[in-house]
Amino acid sequence: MRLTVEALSARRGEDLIFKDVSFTLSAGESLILTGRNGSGKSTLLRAVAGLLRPESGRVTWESDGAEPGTRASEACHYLGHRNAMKAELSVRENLEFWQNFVGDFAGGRGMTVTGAADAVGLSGITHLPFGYLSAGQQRRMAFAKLLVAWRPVWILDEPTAALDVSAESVFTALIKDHLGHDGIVLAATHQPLGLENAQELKMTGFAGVMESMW
Amino acid sequence: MRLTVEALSARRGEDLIFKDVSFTLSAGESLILTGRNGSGKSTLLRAVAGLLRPESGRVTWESDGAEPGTRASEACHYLGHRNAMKAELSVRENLEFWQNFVGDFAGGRGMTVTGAADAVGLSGITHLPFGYLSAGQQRRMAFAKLLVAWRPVWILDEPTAALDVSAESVFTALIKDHLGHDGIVLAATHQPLGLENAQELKMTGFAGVMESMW
Amino acid sequence: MIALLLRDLKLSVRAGGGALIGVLFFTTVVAVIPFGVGPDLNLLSRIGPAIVWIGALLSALLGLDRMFQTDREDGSLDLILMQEHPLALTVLVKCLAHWLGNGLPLVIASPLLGLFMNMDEVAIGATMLTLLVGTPALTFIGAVGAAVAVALPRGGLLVSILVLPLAIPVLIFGVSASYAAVQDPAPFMPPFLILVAITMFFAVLGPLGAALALRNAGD
Amino acid sequence: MIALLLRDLKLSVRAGGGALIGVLFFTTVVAVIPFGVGPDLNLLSRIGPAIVWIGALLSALLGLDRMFQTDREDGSLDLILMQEHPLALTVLVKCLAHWLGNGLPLVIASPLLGLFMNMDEVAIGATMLTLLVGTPALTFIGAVGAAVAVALPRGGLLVSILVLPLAIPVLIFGVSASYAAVQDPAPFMPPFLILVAITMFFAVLGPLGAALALRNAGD
Amino acid sequence: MTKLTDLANPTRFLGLASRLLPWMAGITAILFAIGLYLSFAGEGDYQQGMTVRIMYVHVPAAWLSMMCYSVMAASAIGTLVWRHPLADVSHKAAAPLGAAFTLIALATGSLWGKPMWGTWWVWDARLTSVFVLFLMYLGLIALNRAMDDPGKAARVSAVLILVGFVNIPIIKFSVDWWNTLHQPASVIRMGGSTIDSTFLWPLLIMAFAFTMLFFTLHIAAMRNEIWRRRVSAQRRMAARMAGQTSEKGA
Amino acid sequence: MTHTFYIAMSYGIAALISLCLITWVWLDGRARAKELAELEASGIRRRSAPKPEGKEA
Ligand code: HEM
Ligand SMILES: Nc1ncnc2c1ncn2[C@@H]1O[C@H](COP(=O)(O)OP(=O)(O)OP(=O)(O)O)[C@@H](O)[C@H]1O
Ligand SMILES: Nc1ncnc2c1ncn2[C@@H]1O[C@H](COP(=O)(O)OP(=O)(O)OP(=O)(O)O)[C@@H](O)[C@H]1O
Ligand SMILES: [Mg+2]
Ligand SMILES: [Mg+2]
Repeated sequence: MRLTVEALSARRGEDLIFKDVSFTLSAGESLILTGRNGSGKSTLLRAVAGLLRPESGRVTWESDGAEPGTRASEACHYLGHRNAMKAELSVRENLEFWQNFVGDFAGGRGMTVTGAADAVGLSGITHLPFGYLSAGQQRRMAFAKLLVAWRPVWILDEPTAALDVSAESVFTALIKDHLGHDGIVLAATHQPLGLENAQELKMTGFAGVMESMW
Repeated sequence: MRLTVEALSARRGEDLIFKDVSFTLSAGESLILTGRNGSGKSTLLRAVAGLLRPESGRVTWESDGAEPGTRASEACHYLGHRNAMKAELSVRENLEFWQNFVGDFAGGRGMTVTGAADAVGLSGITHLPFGYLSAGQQRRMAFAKLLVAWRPVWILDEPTAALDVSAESVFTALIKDHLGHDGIVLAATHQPLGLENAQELKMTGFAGVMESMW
Repeated sequence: MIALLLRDLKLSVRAGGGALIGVLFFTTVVAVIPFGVGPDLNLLSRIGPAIVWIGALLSALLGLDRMFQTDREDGSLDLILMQEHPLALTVLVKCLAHWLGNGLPLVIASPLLGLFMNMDEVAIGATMLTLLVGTPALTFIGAVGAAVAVALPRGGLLVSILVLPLAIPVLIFGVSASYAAVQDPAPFMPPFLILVAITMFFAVLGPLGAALALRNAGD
Repeated sequence: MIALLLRDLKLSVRAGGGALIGVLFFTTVVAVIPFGVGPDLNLLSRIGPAIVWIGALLSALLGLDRMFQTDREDGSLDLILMQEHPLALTVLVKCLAHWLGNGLPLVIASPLLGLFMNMDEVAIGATMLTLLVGTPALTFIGAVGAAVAVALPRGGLLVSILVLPLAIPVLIFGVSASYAAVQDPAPFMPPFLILVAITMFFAVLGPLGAALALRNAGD
Repeated sequence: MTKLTDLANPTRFLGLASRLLPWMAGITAILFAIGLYLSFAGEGDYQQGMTVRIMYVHVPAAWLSMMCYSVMAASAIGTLVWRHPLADVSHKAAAPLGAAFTLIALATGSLWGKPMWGTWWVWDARLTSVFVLFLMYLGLIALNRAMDDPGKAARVSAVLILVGFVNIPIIKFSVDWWNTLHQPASVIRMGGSTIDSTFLWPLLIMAFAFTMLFFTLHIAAMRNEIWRRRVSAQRRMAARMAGQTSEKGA
Repeated sequence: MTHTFYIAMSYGIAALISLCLITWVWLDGRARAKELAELEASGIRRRSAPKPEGKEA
């Protein structure tokens, strides 16, 4: 099981945000992106998740069981700045939808909805519409999405934003647990997540203008 | 100059979130709300800002120059979880709009747009559409809104969410500066803001169902 | 207030709404009609005013329901509510901006569409005049609906039920005034004056109602 | 996939009120026409199918441009794009949900409106049948527009204009099939079959085009 | 011999364009001179009178309006499949040209319609589908303006161009599929041209002249667009460099 | 109206639109060329462009 990123560069508007980023993550490994606001952490994560067309380079996923043609993004869970939940639907409806729609990846099993809500410490309020929850509760429920369907790679963009201190440690435990089960974690964060052995990549932002093209 | 909150209670759905909260803040004083996710910090802030009709109690604003009928909310700046900026407009357009629409409150002067952007450390990108900024840059620009028009009271809901470390200290300095100029700050936060002499109020969430009403 | 007007105008021009787009949409809608009805020029000119009015109603409705929704979603509404400006005035300004961005261009484009529909000069003039007077009423009515929609977490449905019935009288008097201008026995003035009255009525009631709904919407 | 279908249906019932607003608008449009045409029952029944079709077209367009926009705003679209389901299939399912929520109610309401327009049974039946077959094509065409709108930072209506032209053939054949059913010399089948063919054509092209646009819109 | 891949390099394209443009402009001018002379020298049609002369501008403009769209569709494929920047530039530059030629076809068509059919405009299939084409050009221009990431704008408009391509066969065959007032094809059709050669020659030369005009303008507009992008890239670069030095200085 | 009128109008409109188009393309090109020249003069140039001395960068 290996996520390989080779010579990735990406652009925003006409600016190159980063250039020639390469790394490899195997089962149980994690990489933390740090850097100032606007240094391109989210951009890199989106490029790895296949949501942003990179300017050059590629992202590949290899694993024993996987068919050769699998896009890397299919092996990934992505938790972005936005929660990807519908304010009009109840938390349970939201989680059930993602559970069914995303489905488990070969080689693992997701939790039940109740179990996942429990794991993030909010088992009592799955009947409320998602829009009624507080900012931190929404973030926690968005994280619960990662638990209901199994994916080897978690791509997390500031997972602990808006969380209280106890929830932060719950999240760290969940992430460690995922790593312990041969998961891979790629996270951008401003607050230390408290992972041991995590590699770190410091983003610096702006890597040039694409002027040579013209 | 005094912001007085008397016996405030507020409800979400049919649950009372807090009951009989009272405090008084005079010029230069600050109050920090802490508490777990969903404990009612945002609810209290919205009630004080006049955005949520409280179940009981009231919020008043007194000051030498102010006319007697002034609603407390008119003396307040509110920075909520959402940034109140339009993704389609450039940062400058956004800030200029709030500067003109909100206007200065009697007794103070706001900064220029350029000055405010500079103060939050992002003077170079006011021409970009707000939607293009990174999460942290957006939050910073939302904070710059507080600077372009003067208000004695700042109501801040997790102002430092998504910020990098250097920006956090910039924010703390700005808040201290506001307090130093006889401002009042009421903030909810999970990360210590580093203010000396700040009062602290710990929210606990759920204060009972409105049974007595029936 | 002028800042708000300008901002909303800018947004409606930028956000793909606004002048050119609304008009293009309106044009396309009107262009589609002859396909349905067939190239019978006489018939076209007879149903012309009704079609132009329906096109205008549709274009006016597009996006109207989201008048406050976008402001709420990004948090701007909170700040707008906190200011000392009377809220009804703020709503009035927002309505004005919406009408300037979406309604007025339709009024200006209507003569061209009248030509497409083979209408004569009097009918075109009358339709344009009634549109000028009537479309603001649609905006004001829509504003109430939009404000209510903001208050209800799942309110969309209710709003349309609330708003469309109110819009029907506007449509009816607008269309009948346009027809009265060309058809001999019917006098133009009575329906036209009623239309003016409706618009003035809603110019007051709309912002007040919307402001009331917004104040009570708070969460 | 079924999960997606159910979710979108739920959302359209709960939030925007797809079903009812479309039907209400449709009714309004149809209710206004008699004003233009006057109480000439013959003429009414003659233009009936055309008017019902136009009303359906306009109602189908309401809200179609935001088909992917809401998913993008809350981040759901990102996750949808990442899955292994072929994207075109996902779009197809979303179209289906949209049609069930917005198109089907129109089809069901059309007989009532046919009665308003004084149409006879055959005409009503034919119109309903053509609507049933033709409205999905409108949804598929709209999906392309909606997908492109997602890419626009300032998206929106612009797109409906780009795709509305493509809807014109649907309208033409829908209306002409409805007429052919009642007018003697013209055979019903050829235009009806063309309509079927158009729908099937767009059922393929629409989702493929939309998927292509979504993949390329990424930011 | 220059290969296609060389051509596709912007710098090389600019070099080629600057060498070709004077020649093409000259040829266009000559062709227009001959064409205009022939079209006024010839006599009128027995049926349509002198107004047949309108044909010499109407028909070439109408053809061009469709050909321009086809060029854009080909470039759109280039954008989506090979992701080549020159393809982006090509369809962006062509849209205003297409709009202009379509406008000419519409205007001359109506001016011909008034004396021939007695009305400026009817909503028949041919006229409407051309009108739709005009709207699509306008929409594509607006789309390109509405987006500020040129790469994304190009990909998105490429998708729309390809989807909108269904309109081209509709325009071409509308006169055959629906019976309309408009003339059926008589020059370009299966089984040879049915038009009299006194009209055919001026028409063909005018068509050739219009085509050359289109290509000249297209290449010039592409060159302008490349320059525009070069300027904006260099400006950005300069702004960033200035920002970096001031940051270091502070 | 005479046929000559329609013919004149057709040729006139076609000429007008074509001329507008040609002037627009031409003026646009001149403006861009000027901008490029200005940038060049202020010492900003493409990294991949040849140096003034003719040496490859
Ligand atoms: C605004 C109105 C009109 C529009 C939009 C229009 C459009 C077109 C188009 C797109 C073509 C090219 C068709 C092809 O290549 O198959 C064309 C060709 C032609 N048009 Fe028109 N037309 C209009 C009015 C007229 C009128 C009034 C006449 C004459 C009575 C006319 C006569 C012709 C002729 C003779 C051809 C050449 C057909 C051929 O040889 O292929 N058009 N027109
Ligand atoms: N169209 C554009 N033109 C120029 N710059 C852009 C454009 N769009 C985005 N950017 C810039 O690209 C960068 C993207 O940053 P990104 O969102 O990846 O930052 P981040 O590291 O995630 O920051 P944060 O910690 O604030 O989330 C920002 O500096 C932003 O201003
Ligand atoms: N309609 C409702 N019915 C019941 N409970 C509700 C309703 N709406 C909101 N709530 C609850 O009210 C509380 C509101 O919390 P609030 O947003 O004030 O929390 P917070 O302290 O700001 O939390 P955070 O730190 O996560 O921002 C939450 O627990 C939420 O679940
Ligand atoms: Mg980020
Ligand atoms: Mg909160």
